[in-house]
Amino acid sequence: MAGVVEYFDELIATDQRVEPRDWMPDAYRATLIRQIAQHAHSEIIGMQPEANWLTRAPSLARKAILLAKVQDEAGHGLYLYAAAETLGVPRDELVDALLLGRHKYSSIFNYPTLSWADVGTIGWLVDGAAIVNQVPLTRCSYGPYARAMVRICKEESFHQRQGYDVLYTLTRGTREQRRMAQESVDRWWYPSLAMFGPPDAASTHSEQSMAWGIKRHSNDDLRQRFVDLCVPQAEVLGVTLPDPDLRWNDERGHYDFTPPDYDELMAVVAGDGPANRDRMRHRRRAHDQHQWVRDAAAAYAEKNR
Amino acid sequence: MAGVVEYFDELIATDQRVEPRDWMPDAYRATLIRQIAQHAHSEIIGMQPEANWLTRAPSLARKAILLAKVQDEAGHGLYLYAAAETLGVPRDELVDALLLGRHKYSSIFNYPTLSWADVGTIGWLVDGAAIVNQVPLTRCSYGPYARAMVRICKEESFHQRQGYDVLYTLTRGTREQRRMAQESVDRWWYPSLAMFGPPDAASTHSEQSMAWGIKRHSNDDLRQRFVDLCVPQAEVLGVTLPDPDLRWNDERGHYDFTPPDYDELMAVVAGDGPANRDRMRHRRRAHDQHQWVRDAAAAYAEKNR
Amino acid sequence: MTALAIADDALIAAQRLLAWVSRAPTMEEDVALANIALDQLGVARALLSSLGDEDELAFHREAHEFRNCLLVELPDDPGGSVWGDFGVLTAKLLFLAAYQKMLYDRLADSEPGALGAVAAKARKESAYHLDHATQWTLRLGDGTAESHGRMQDAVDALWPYTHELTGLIERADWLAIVEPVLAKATLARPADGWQPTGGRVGRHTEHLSYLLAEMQSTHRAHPGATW
Amino acid sequence: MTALAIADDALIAAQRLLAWVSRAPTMEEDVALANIALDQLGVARALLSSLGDEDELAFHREAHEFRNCLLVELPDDPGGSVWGDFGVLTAKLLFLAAYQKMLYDRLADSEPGALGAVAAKARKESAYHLDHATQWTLRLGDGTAESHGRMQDAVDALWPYTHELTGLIERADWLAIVEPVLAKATLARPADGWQPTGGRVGRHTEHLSYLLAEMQSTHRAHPGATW
Repeated sequence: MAGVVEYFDELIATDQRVEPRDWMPDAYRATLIRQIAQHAHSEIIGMQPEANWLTRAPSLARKAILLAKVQDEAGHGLYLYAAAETLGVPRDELVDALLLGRHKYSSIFNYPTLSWADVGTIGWLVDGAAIVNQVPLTRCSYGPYARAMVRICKEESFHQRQGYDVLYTLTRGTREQRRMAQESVDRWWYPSLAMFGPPDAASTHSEQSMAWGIKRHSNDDLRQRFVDLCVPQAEVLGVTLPDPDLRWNDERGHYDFTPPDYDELMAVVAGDGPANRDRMRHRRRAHDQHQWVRDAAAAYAEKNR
Repeated sequence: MAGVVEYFDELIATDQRVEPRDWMPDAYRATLIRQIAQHAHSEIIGMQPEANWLTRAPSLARKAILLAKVQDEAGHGLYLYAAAETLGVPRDELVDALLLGRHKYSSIFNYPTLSWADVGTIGWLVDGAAIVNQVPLTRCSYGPYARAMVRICKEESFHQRQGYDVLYTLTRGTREQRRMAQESVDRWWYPSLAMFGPPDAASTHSEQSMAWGIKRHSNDDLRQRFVDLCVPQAEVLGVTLPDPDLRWNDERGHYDFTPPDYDELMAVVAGDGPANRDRMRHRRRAHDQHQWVRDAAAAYAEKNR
Repeated sequence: MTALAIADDALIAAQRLLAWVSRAPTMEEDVALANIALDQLGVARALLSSLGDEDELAFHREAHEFRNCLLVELPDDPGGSVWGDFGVLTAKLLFLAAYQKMLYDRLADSEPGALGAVAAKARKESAYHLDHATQWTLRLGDGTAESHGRMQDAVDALWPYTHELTGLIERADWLAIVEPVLAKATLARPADGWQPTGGRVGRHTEHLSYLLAEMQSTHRAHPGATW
Repeated sequence: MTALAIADDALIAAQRLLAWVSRAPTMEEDVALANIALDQLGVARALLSSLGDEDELAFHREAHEFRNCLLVELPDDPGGSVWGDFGVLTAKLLFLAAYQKMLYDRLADSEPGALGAVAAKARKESAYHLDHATQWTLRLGDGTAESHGRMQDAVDALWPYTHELTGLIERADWLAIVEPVLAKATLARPADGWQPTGGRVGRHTEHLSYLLAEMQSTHRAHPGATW
């Protein structure tokens, strides 16, 4: 036993990858399961806000791009559940934990998509924030998760450019398209900042995750990195980020900005965002009303073994 | 018994009204029940094709007019079921006969409404044909039916003018509105002619109904009357009735016209019109899925007697 | 509380209600719901006409320009089918009519001009709507076990959205109408928790834009046409 | 059989299919249905582009200008909800894919130019769609009693609309693909009776205009805009 513990510690200390066959501390395993599952759930729930505009995309080209993107999200969910399964929990159990409300998913998906511009803004800001959060995870100490993140980050970065392109087209469009783009950015800016979680001072779990090489940067550091990336992009787009106190701080070498309303974040996490109930009802309905289909597939497979 | 039979014969012979309290032959009663119920069913099923445009009416004024019209149809259904009930059959039984397919309704409602112009055309042609069919029924020998028809014909004639007005506005509108009006009239003309039933030579039931003062004119006479009414109206509207052989016959003092395709009529009556299945599924669903509501109302009424 | 918000409440409520016509639990209810929809449509038209061209306002605004409360835009079936749940319909109508009745009473007594005149007529109509919804709430709440459960589910699901029904109206006054109805119907009065808002500033649910896409489709397909 | 009809079949089929994404019975099926929808959309775009401006054709025609067969426009749920019945989806896809596969095979071999090139690519995709639909038909038809019943209902309800799937294709050839699948799935092959048509001449069901109102809403709300 001593050997495996030392081997694990050695892997962590030398920034190598822990693999499914390796011994790992129970808390490390539990932390990873929680985090990977939450990430998988987010991909699956995250299909909904964008799928909301699939039937109404304003051009066939954009419809195809959006469809491929939502499909990628389902694919990411599948990789991530597979990564979580390497830790010994079957997907069904994880899905049940989501449906029963025992697991969370990213709170950003509890905001509604109210215009076509939201498809652009989600790509630009939400996928942008996800990438900032996730790129460090490509070096996560758990091998299967790190490898899944390499592929996912590549695709997310593609989605982010597509979203930016949607907004870019809108901001060069008619007066009403420009209004739509700005109004969308106004709604999504603070929820996107909130994607990095509570401020470091209030963040639980972080220290141990850092030590284990699961987390690499603090919430506030990542949030700052995101703001610094967005400001020049917003300038090129020609949209105003809805923060009157957003300005360059020469001393810090970063932009100063107003942090998101963490009380709002906590309310959304707790279930009281604008769309929590809709998202969960949708997911449960997709699952529940197709029990007969899954039963049929199982019965057929059984007959034809 | 001889007295009541003579009284009945006397009423018929002198064109007076038979009332619910009066003795009447079983066949007279059965014929009336069938006819009044079919008429009631037609009002109820007839809500569907027009209700199909309620959510999409192109102006609020037209939306309100259409809504009031569809409401009137429900009202007509209720009067007519009440008239049928005076003959001793409760409404529930009649409704069941409709839902189980034992009773028919007017085949005209088995055609779909494919454009807003159909709301106009149904008013003009379908309600127009209904009025030609029904005005003689205001003198029907059965009192409750005759009185219901007085009220219904008054409202139908109002609906007919509204439909004509919808088309009149379209034919004075944009090129696309004019096309829409013409295309709609093209689709509804022959089905409207078919509303008068099979040609006299092939019509069953007619002779006895005539003798009893239930029916006053032959199918072909009424059809001719309808055509004679429509032709000048179509000219004012500026739509072409889709019959190359339609022309004035000086000798007959009527318009010659191509009769409808009675094979098609028979197919639609038999269940194979474009929308028979949709109409019946809609009606059954409205009924079946609200059983719980009717049960609740009954249970509450029972508790609060 | 602007005239536009009052008009939009009525317009969107009418649009949801009229989707029931030909689908109601009884034929009498087809007539009644058409009637209530006509009343709502009448208020919407009168107020929109006082603000501009009624059709321009109804058919050429985007979702973010509508000022209706969220309650009226919610589907009667959460699955988005036109085949709604009659319990949801009833609970929405009860909550809305109680609010509209009080609002119109107040406006009829205080507002000169178009708004006051519309309200004076509409208060009577709302009293009928409230009575109709009350009767159904009692029947469903105190009917069968199934209807009780369905009605309670509807009340629970919609309750959060009633917090937006304020403005000129005090919630306490609204509760004074609604709570006794729920009690008499043997329904539990839900706890106050989540209080979604946004309708009055044009921040709606995802449902409104679908409703508008359908409602506006014929009008918009024919730019510049007269109907 | 015009290129426009082929394009419209694919476009309307894609529009129905993509409404399933995020609602499928399994996550794998979300991926698969998105894939099939993307294939259909790809064919539609390639053909519409060969006929004119793809967006002009997709977003500015009225229902009567569409030439798709009735089968593809039918809702996956007869109640009009976006929450469809998976049996209906499966039967529609089986019937359509069998037809499209044969059609594309034939066009790939006979047509020069855009149509032939599109068909050469699409025949492989259709083969996959057909296989996918076949697998589900077997699972549902020969799965549980419930799934068998639902699948049979779907097959029965849709069968009349398959008579319109002709033109370049002989029905006997289509039957030669479909009948063995039904048989293997223990499903009864419905009798041929009612044979609704009209799609190819623009005479559709009442369902198409609703589908188009939604599909075209964003595009039409912004005349002259670029996306």
